[in-house]
Amino acid sequence: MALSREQVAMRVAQELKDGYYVNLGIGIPTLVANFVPKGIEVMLQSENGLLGMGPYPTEDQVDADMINAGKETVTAATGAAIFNSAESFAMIRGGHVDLTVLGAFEVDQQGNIASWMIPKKLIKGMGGAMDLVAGAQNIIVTMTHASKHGDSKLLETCSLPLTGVNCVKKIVTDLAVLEVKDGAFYLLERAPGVSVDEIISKTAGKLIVEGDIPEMQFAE
Amino acid sequence: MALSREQVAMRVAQELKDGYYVNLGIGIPTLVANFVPKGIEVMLQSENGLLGMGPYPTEDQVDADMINAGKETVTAATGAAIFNSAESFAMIRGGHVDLTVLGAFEVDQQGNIASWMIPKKLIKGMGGAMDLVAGAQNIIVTMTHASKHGDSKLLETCSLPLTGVNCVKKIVTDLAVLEVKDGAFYLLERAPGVSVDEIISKTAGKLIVEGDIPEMQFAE
Amino acid sequence: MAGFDKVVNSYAEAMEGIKDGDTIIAGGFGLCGIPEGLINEIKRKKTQDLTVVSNNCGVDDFGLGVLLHDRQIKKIVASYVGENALFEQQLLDGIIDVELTPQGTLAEKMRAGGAGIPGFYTATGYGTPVAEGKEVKEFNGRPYILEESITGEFAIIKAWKADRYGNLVFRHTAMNFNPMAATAGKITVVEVEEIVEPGELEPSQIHTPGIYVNRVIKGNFEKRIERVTTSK
Amino acid sequence: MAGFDKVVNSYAEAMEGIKDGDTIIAGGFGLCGIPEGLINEIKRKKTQDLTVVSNNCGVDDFGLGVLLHDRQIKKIVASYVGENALFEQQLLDGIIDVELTPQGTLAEKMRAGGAGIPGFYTATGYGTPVAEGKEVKEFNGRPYILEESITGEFAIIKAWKADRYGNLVFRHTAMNFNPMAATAGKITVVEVEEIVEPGELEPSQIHTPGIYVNRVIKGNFEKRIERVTTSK
Repeated sequence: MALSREQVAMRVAQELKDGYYVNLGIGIPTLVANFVPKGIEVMLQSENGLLGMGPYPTEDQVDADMINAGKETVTAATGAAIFNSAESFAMIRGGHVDLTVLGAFEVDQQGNIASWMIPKKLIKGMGGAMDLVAGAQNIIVTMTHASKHGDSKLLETCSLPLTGVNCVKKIVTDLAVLEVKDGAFYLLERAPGVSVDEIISKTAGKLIVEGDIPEMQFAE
Repeated sequence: MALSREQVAMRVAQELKDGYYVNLGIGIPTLVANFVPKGIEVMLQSENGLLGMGPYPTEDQVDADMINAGKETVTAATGAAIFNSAESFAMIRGGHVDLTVLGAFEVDQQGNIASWMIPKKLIKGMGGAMDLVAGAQNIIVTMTHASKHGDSKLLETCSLPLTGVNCVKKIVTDLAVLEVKDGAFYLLERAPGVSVDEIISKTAGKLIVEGDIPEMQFAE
Repeated sequence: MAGFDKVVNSYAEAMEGIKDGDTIIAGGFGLCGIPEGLINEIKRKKTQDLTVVSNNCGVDDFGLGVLLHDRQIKKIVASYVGENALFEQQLLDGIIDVELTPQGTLAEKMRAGGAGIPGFYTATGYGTPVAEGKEVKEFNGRPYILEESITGEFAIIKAWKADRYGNLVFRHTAMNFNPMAATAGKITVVEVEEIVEPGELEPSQIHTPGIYVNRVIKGNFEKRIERVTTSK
Repeated sequence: MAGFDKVVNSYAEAMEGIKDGDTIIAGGFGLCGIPEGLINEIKRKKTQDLTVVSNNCGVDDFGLGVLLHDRQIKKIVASYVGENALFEQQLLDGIIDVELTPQGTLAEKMRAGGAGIPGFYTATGYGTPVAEGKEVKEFNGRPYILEESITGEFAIIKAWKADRYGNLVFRHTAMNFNPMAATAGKITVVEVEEIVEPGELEPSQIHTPGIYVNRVIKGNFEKRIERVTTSK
């Protein structure tokens, strides 16, 4: 069965390593923070200028001057640092963030990503997404494998305006975990109860299936 | 009679305006701080990262962590700001410093300046001088009009490796005040008791002398 | 105004000299850390044909969004304008021109503008619509695009505290774009919560040195929050 | 080392992994704000063929100058090397190579290295020996030269205080090149006067966020002064 949003976040959280500085995008990526494995510490970077983002504030802690990149009120964790936006993106562009998790409309087999614009429909702007995908050494994209209408989001070539090129290394969808390399999607894991055939049918780009594909494992 | 070092500094100080941010180079330029006219406030920028340089410390105020660009121990004036060297040169390169005063080996009639290197003799490095002359809107060069051997330092073309091009606007020497424009030195003032003929004889570059050249005025 | 005292006492004085067609660099991220009173003064003055450089354009009735009602903005350079329906309408109607710029590139363009760096290379946006018409150059085998710096006639800034010399300290994430924007204005005007005397701010803890600041005014801030999110 | 605790307890650990031929970016201006113990550890390890990027090269018997005695430095990138007779001699003898770089350009090259900006344009050095072999481009009618960023295998930094997460605060003008150098090392090692617990440093007053820092060690500093100048 397709994973829930929480389960996608749980699976992504398994990619975290102790001591990682992580930037989590809006949506499912934000949920990853709730599933950090035991014994592992990560520090969250928010691109408006906060390293060490804490939980949401209680009602009387709410402070208009303390927000995250999603413009939500947040707190600063113990040991946090706050800085200006040029410094924040120096950090991002310079490759100092260990992992970036973000959503997308489409990814293609070259590792290109489209996540910010649907011509004539959605022109809100790219925010920090282009900097994040250009700067991160390690990018995980989370999205549903296919649209509501059943159209695959893993394509041979992205159809929408790009956010970045040759940058996506790993994709966690509601159906599968895939690696992007050598111009193809490599199927690594499938969601519990989801067949390889279903993944094949919903992957428009070149998909490599080698050997038995294990089911994702979730801790109890 | 040729001006003393102090007199050159006094004459330069007449160029200061209230509210000026000023960078003073090593040597005669440093002395300018001693002659700031009454009723005028200036703030001294030191390119290692100090805006609002104060006087030298008393013996028990000496602090190894508080130095100026000449590596001398200094103090911070009231209202000073301290910052890193990239920020300091952003300030300089970005044209935020109102006036830069520095010494030179040679200046030529194009406003080129040579101040940092004498091939096979002196190769200490340019420090911040190239940034200062490229960034300042307003540069005054102080130097003796001619060398000890009588060779003019105001040339048609600099003979030494340059520090910057087309940047020097004004020169205060021990003999004269000159403006550099349209490919020539314009004589503005002469030191008390120094004849125009002497200045002509000690200026190798193209010198324009228009009308009566007044003597420099020094307040009592 | 003698010496380095940059405090002005009226918004009229604070924004004196702004004129039709000017480029205004504004600090702030969303509604956080925005110079509320300076924006309102621009609205009051009805200055037209402005180019506004700011990460966002406020919301319909707050922040830079208030300049949309009288169509004061001709062009905006921003990274994200998604919170503003009026903006989107004016964009579709062709009343306003928008240059969408990645957030980090925008921050760096402002910094470069203030720092006398006319252009820099970045991988951000390479291969995307952002790269169109821009020079591409390879460094160590990777392609980068040339981005040019931004400066403006005015920078409008929100800080927490200023001393009379214009040294600034920002509070929490209300810092955001303000320090870079402050360097990129020909005239930089700062609206603050508190004005202190020179010497009260620790020199090495000043975020923006006064050399970048021309005018300081004490404001009153609503500090509207876009998304109040709380935990129990 | 678990989580974000970056404190190490020996100089050997602090400089572990440095090898012949490495590029070392060093903070400090003259003898002010230099990582004395880290430099001495490099001397002790006798690492050879180093490229050192630092505004200055210390003096004959202190700071980076101590690395000259055993000819550990192959090349130095600096803006001013005038305080060091041994350096000048090795330069004349062809033992050491020097790339003189304007001070502001050097600071910006380090910052760019850390910030993922491979190159930037500056007017500094145009028309001088510094511009030789460099690309020239006009912006608004003025010529600028292209300068490339600098990174190194190691950055060695002196800070005043660090918390265990590697967040740094510098003291007075001992800040100088340290913050930029800290961003430009693949491994950044910081020698500090005091180590504090996370949370003790005010977040918005941290000069260098811990993300740039890999190792922190508490040092003892002589803090030699190059020119003691006093007034009565």
